[in-house]
Amino acid sequence: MPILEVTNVTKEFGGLIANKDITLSVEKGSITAVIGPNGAGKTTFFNLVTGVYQPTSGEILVEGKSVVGLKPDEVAKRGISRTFQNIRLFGEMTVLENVLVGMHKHLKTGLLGIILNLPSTRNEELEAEKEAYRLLEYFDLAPLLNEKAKNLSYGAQRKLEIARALATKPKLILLDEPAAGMNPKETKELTDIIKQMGEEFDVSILLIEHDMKLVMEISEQIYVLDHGEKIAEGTPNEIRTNPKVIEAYLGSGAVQLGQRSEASANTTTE
Amino acid sequence: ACSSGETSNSSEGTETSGGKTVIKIATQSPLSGGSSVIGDAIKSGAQMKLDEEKAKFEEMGFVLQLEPYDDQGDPKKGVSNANVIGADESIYGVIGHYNSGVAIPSSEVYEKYNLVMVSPANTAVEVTERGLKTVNRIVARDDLQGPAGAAYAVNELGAKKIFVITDKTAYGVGIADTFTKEAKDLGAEIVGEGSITIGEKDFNGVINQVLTASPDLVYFGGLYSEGGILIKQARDKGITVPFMGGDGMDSSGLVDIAGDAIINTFITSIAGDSNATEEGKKFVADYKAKFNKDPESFSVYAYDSMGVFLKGLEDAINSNGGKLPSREDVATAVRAIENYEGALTTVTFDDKGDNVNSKVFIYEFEEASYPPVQVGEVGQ
Amino acid sequence: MLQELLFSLPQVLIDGLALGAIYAVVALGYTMVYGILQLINFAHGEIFMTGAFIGTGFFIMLMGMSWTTAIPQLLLFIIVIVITASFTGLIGVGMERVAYRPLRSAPRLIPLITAIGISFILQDVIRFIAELATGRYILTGPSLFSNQITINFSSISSWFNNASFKTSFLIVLITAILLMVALDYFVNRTKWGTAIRAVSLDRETASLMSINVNKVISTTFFVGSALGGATGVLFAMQYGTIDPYIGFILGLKAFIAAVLGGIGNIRGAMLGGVILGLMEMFAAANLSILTGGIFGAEYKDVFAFAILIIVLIFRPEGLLGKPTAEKV
Amino acid sequence: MKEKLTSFLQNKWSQVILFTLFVVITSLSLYLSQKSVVAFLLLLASLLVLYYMKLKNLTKWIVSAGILFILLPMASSGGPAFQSYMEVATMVGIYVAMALGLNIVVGLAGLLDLGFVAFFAVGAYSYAIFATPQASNFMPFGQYPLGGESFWIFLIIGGICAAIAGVLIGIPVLRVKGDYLAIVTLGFGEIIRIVFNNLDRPINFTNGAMGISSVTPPSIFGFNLVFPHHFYFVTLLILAFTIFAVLRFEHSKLGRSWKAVRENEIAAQAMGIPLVKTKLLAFALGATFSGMMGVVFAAKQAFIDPTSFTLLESFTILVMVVLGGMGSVPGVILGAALVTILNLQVLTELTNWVNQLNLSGMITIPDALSPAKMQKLLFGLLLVIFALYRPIGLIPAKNKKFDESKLKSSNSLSIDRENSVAIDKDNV
Amino acid sequence: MPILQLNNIETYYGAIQALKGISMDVGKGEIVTLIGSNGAGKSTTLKSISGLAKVKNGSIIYKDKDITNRPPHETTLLGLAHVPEGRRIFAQLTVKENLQMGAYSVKGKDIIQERMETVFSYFPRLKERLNQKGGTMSGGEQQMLAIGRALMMQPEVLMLDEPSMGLAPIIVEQIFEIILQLNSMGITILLIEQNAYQALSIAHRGYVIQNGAIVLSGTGSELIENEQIKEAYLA
Ligand SMILES: Nc1ncnc2c1ncn2[C@@H]1O[C@H](COP(=O)(O)OP(=O)(O)OP(=O)(O)O)[C@@H](O)[C@H]1O
Ligand SMILES: Nc1ncnc2c1ncn2[C@@H]1O[C@H](COP(=O)(O)OP(=O)(O)OP(=O)(O)O)[C@@H](O)[C@H]1O
Ligand SMILES: CC(C)C[C@H](N)C(=O)O
Ligand SMILES: [Mg+2]
Ligand SMILES: [Mg+2]
Repeated sequence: MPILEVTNVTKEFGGLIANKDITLSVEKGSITAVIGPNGAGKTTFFNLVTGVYQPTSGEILVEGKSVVGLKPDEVAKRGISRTFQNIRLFGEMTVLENVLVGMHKHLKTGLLGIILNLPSTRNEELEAEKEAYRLLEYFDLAPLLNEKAKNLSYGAQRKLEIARALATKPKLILLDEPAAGMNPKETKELTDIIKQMGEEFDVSILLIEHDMKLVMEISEQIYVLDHGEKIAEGTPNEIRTNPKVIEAYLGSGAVQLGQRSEASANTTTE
Repeated sequence: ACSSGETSNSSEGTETSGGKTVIKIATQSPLSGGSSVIGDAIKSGAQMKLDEEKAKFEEMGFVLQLEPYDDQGDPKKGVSNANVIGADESIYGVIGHYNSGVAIPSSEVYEKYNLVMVSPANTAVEVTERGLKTVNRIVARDDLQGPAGAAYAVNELGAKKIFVITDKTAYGVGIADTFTKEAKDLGAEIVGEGSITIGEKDFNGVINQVLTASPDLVYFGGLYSEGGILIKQARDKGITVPFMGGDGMDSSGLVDIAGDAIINTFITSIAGDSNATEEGKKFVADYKAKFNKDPESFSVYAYDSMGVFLKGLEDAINSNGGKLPSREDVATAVRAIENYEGALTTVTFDDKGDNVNSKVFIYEFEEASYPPVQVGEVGQ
Repeated sequence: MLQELLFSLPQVLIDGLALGAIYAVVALGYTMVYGILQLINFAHGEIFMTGAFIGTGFFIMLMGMSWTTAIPQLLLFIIVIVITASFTGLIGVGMERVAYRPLRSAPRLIPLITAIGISFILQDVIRFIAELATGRYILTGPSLFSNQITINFSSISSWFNNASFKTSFLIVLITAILLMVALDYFVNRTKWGTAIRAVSLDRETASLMSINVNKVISTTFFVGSALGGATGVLFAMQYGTIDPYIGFILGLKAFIAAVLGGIGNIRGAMLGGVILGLMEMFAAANLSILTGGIFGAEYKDVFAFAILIIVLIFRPEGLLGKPTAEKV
Repeated sequence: MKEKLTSFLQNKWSQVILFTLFVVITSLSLYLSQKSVVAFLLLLASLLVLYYMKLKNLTKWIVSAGILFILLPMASSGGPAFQSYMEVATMVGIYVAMALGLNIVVGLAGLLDLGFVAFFAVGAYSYAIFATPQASNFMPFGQYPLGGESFWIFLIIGGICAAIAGVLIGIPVLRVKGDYLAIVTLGFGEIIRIVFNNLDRPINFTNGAMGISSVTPPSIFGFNLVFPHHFYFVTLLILAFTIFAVLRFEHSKLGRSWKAVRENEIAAQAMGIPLVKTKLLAFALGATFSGMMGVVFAAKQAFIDPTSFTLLESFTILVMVVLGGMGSVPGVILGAALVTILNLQVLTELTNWVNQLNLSGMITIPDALSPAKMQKLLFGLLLVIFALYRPIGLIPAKNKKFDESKLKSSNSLSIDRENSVAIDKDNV
Repeated sequence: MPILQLNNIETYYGAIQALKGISMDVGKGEIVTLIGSNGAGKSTTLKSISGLAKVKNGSIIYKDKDITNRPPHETTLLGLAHVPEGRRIFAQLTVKENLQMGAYSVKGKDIIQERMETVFSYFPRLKERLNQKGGTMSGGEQQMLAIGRALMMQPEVLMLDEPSMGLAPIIVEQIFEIILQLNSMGITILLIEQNAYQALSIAHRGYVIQNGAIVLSGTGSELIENEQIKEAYLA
């Protein structure tokens, strides 16, 4: 059974149809990518899956159970976690605390335990801290554990968001443009981390990314959206050569000057 | 730091000055905020009496000192001050407060410290009704004042339909209740009850209620600052029937605010006309000379309250063989006072601490000037 | 019951409108400052109060001079309101300079503290001045425009009672409307208005668009405070008596009006002010009739707050406010 | 020379010696010169000094407990000003606890609450109504007033009532955000006050504007607590509990979820934190401390009426929190103590002193400028100066520092990757 | 004769020194690119020029005028447009209003309309979404809007901070073409890019920043061939 199964999902904003009749699924343990031009509806799709928006119509199943109508925190409890295109860290909190927040739903302590500072609470807390630290080590962020998140460099912030999302121990993690703002070298490092992460944490990965090098290298399955609609799906090799995708999204790759007007005319019709 | 300059002798808990024992008397009244004019007047009246008696006590070996406190018209502040006052063992009495709402909780504290209080202005029934042995007042109570107003309104002014407005404060509600009760007993109908909010300036809402009810007298339980505006706005709306209020309206400010609209307004007050007696006239002249301003109606009551207290203190000292008495003794001596002749009042306390000779005066504003004309007087 | 309600309705509407107009213009000042700095300028009520005192002071002064008797009252009024507005406008600018600008990058609530501090200072300073000058601080100005006008509603239908008002009511209403229309034009139709909105959204980027951020903020404070001061004059004229503490409650009500309409929204502030004034007046006059005497006029603020809360629960961004769309 | 001095001051033992000296001198001078407010304030200030010293936290706690429970009452007990010191200290305690409660709501959860005093009122009324004959107006069974022993139960009941009020007020939180929330809470605060002011009709619950007087004093083992120093100890105990609890919250799962909601609601939700529940909990817990102190307040005053619960009061508590440093427990304690002492003692003493000078004719001040009337002005000025001088708060909030060495564990997920870029799967 | 010249700029954020003496120059009509890893100080350099960050030491000369520490609203009037990192769209303003803000200092409705049409010719998507709130646009759309907004000023020097971030490959191509086109119309370009390869391939010259200091400079093709750069940035 796929971890995520989306059937005929549509989302309208006023008159604008941001997602139209989208059907896709993510297999357990896979790395799947969603690509498409800017404004195609990729982030909107993530928002629908995570409960930030409710679909106008359609069904979203996580491990066979519907998550439509659930609030974001309830969706998170079903084992879905995400990062944000425009980074949303808890800026005033430290790096380690950010990860600890991710563990929130796994901490059992109640109010009384906290007030009385019961040994079980203290233990749980220490264990959580250790685990959070291990996550930071994994992302090379350990030395920064006591820094305020907002003081981190861009790349570090992106990694911290992933670490925080992993801290919720998700079954499926959604990454929205994890490599944006990174230089090619940093992107390469990240590519490796993501690739390895799936097995390490036993998590399926669904990602949005414009860096084709990264996408093509790690995805097993790719879905392409354009104008809210799914225009293609397949393996990297299938997508790379799909003329529809080339026209709408990839471009010729090695376009020379002078072809600009033609290319833009192609992509912006309709 | 502020008082550390004073010589102190902590082992006996009393302060001395030039070999003589210092006796302090506190005043508590609103020195800031909305009623600070009267609060000041209370302080000044008390101060004047104290200064006059200083020499006498000096001979007896005691130095009198005034400690004015600002209760801000706020119960919390009053209680907090009261604790400070109570704890200062060189303080032997309190003159105050202005607002019953402050006097009631503060006096609970004085009682703990056996510290006697003489009130120059508090009219709420509850002030002396709680059986506290340290609480006394020289003015009349609302259950005299309210009914006196009601009797005048119904009998003299012929009011059959009365509209009652309160400012929803302890004082305003208290006096309006006693008025209402008596007015009903006398056969008048209460055609409406309304309220206003302190600090606001637009009372048209309640005035519209009055318009609808078309009474033949409007009673307001509250203070002059709201009362003045209320009357003015009501007159603007064409309400010409008489207005009536209590001692809270007894202030020159009422006329300043209402202007000509004040005509045909009646107030009951527990404060008499200071100029009515020879002593009173002298008081007014002295007060003017000393403070360079006219006394308010309550100045003389503060003056007399201080007088009553000092009389009690003197009695207590005498019966203690010229030595410093205890606070309990002073409280007992004050309560025991009979027929003290002040500048305006004659004071004899009953067992609750109420002055059996207290009176309520009824005034009418026939023109836009203060003081109004006295049209009646009611004793117990 | 309905009969009584209708009977007083014309008068209630007129009184509510007068109060509402005042709330509305004060609310505008709140909304403008909030709109640009996201700052609840609690001192705005005190600016209003200062305006009332300056205006009354001028009236008293001018009325005392013999030559002014020759000038029509309306002209006098215009002179006073313009002078007062410029004064309070400058006070507003100074306030921003001293107490808010240094705190632009401070945590959001810190300016709230200086605002409260400034309120206290203004209250006491005005009280000093008034008390030193006149011996008391409850001031009653000369009565202007106090001709009574009665509208014969009862001739329309015997359901209604006649309603009356003073000429000053008309002046308040007309001035308020003029101020609101002018401001609405200023904010919605001029480039300044868009600049104000741009500055409020992102100061840094606005400055990259050649917008002089400090100037825009100062201007906003000037206009907002001038409006507040002008309303103070209107208030003093309409209600006659003022004291240094009128700003607090009225300012608060105006703030509530601004929120009701959708804070940061100019038209919302106007609408909120008028609605609040009408609601309050209606509640004060009719609550006890409606509830058979159980709840009296003393619950008018409860009524107003309850309506506000209900509105906010169903329209969290206020009546005219637009939901802030946040892209996730 | 200067360096030596600094290093001397940095040294732990020299700090301890200086501190002890300081405490001894101030206590002695307080004991000997009973009316010296300065000594009293300095002794209190020693707690602040203690906070900055290089000592173990536990040591600090024990020392400050010693100063507050033993030294301060002892040193001030010798003379006539004893009760007034205790009164001020009690009020400080009450406000500190309230400010700490509000700090949960505003500082940690980031919800601007302008009607916080309502919870204080709820606590105060819950005790006052039942500790006077007032309750017999509507309670068909039971005998009122309840005895002073009931006070202890009411500490809990008052807290619970306030918490319930907190939840009720918090429900609109579900919908309203930011400054809209501020106005909604302000509205609720005013509604509660107005209702208390008018609930003498149709059934007399609260005695309306007249207030409730002669509240039964608390008693313990038959001993009545009436004087400020009795309440001082009661307050101190509750305060100790409050501080303890608040500190626990701050660095627990709960505190983190509040902060996360404050920082970014959407991300917090994505981490599985339910917004509504988290916010309501902040309201309820914050209210609880306030409600408990309300009970103490009602008992201490022996009288309450709605004028003690005005909007201005809510503002004052907010000022304490913001001035002290939002989200910072030591900051809020300092802020609350400072504002309370300023209002109740320093400004009052200053006024009294100038008054005395005025009375004795040493100086003459025109009536309009009389010092009593200057209090608000001074307070306002101080607020502005403080805010401009320390916009981050007196003691700004600090994040918990984690000790890296304690967190490092042997079975680390990854190898030391300091120099290598790619992750080597085999090593994991 | 450079149009823009930086002499030993030092810039601090509080106590942190972000720039440790940056010297560089941009010739009129050039495309100059700044490359460097995260946190190197690229954005700070642009901020120092436009006046968003306060320069502590050093001077900035623009067209023979010393513009060091001039406030941004003045530098932009002089013809320096800065498209900040992370787009910084006015979220609550519509696309149209955003563009109008770009032409804030421009008088005349016609001129504004004319420039807007020019912008639309580069980014037709903006025309389609004229009345949509800037904040609800997709990331790429916002980037277009940010560049369009700066073009409304018709600047002499256009400073772009990571314009390709978050854009679809095809749009990235377009953006680079637009940059070239703008340049060919005489606009001087100062460009920050993570995608060093692409940036260097269109740039006349480039500077490499590391830890707040310039460590390398040269023509675009020189730098592309440089081994160090290949290793550090081109992966
Ligand atoms: N809350 C909203 N209200 C109105 N329109 C919206 C909203 N959110 C998104 N849109 C619109 O929906 C479309 C899809 O946006 P979305 O953010 O999903 O694009 P995207 O595929 O993530 O693009 P990018 O790669 O640029 O991030 C866009 O045209 C956008 O303007
Ligand atoms: N507002 C700020 N406050 C404090 N430090 C800052 C601030 N902005 C930037 N810094 C610091 O200054 C240094 C330079 O930052 P800058 O933003 O210029 O880097 P950059 O080269 O643009 O990096 P990136 O590629 O991530 O955009 C970094 O160490 C950063 O942490
Ligand atoms: C407030 C004043 C009018 C005093 C009033 N007699 C009282 O006892 O409260
Ligand atoms: Mg997106
Ligand atoms: Mg940058």
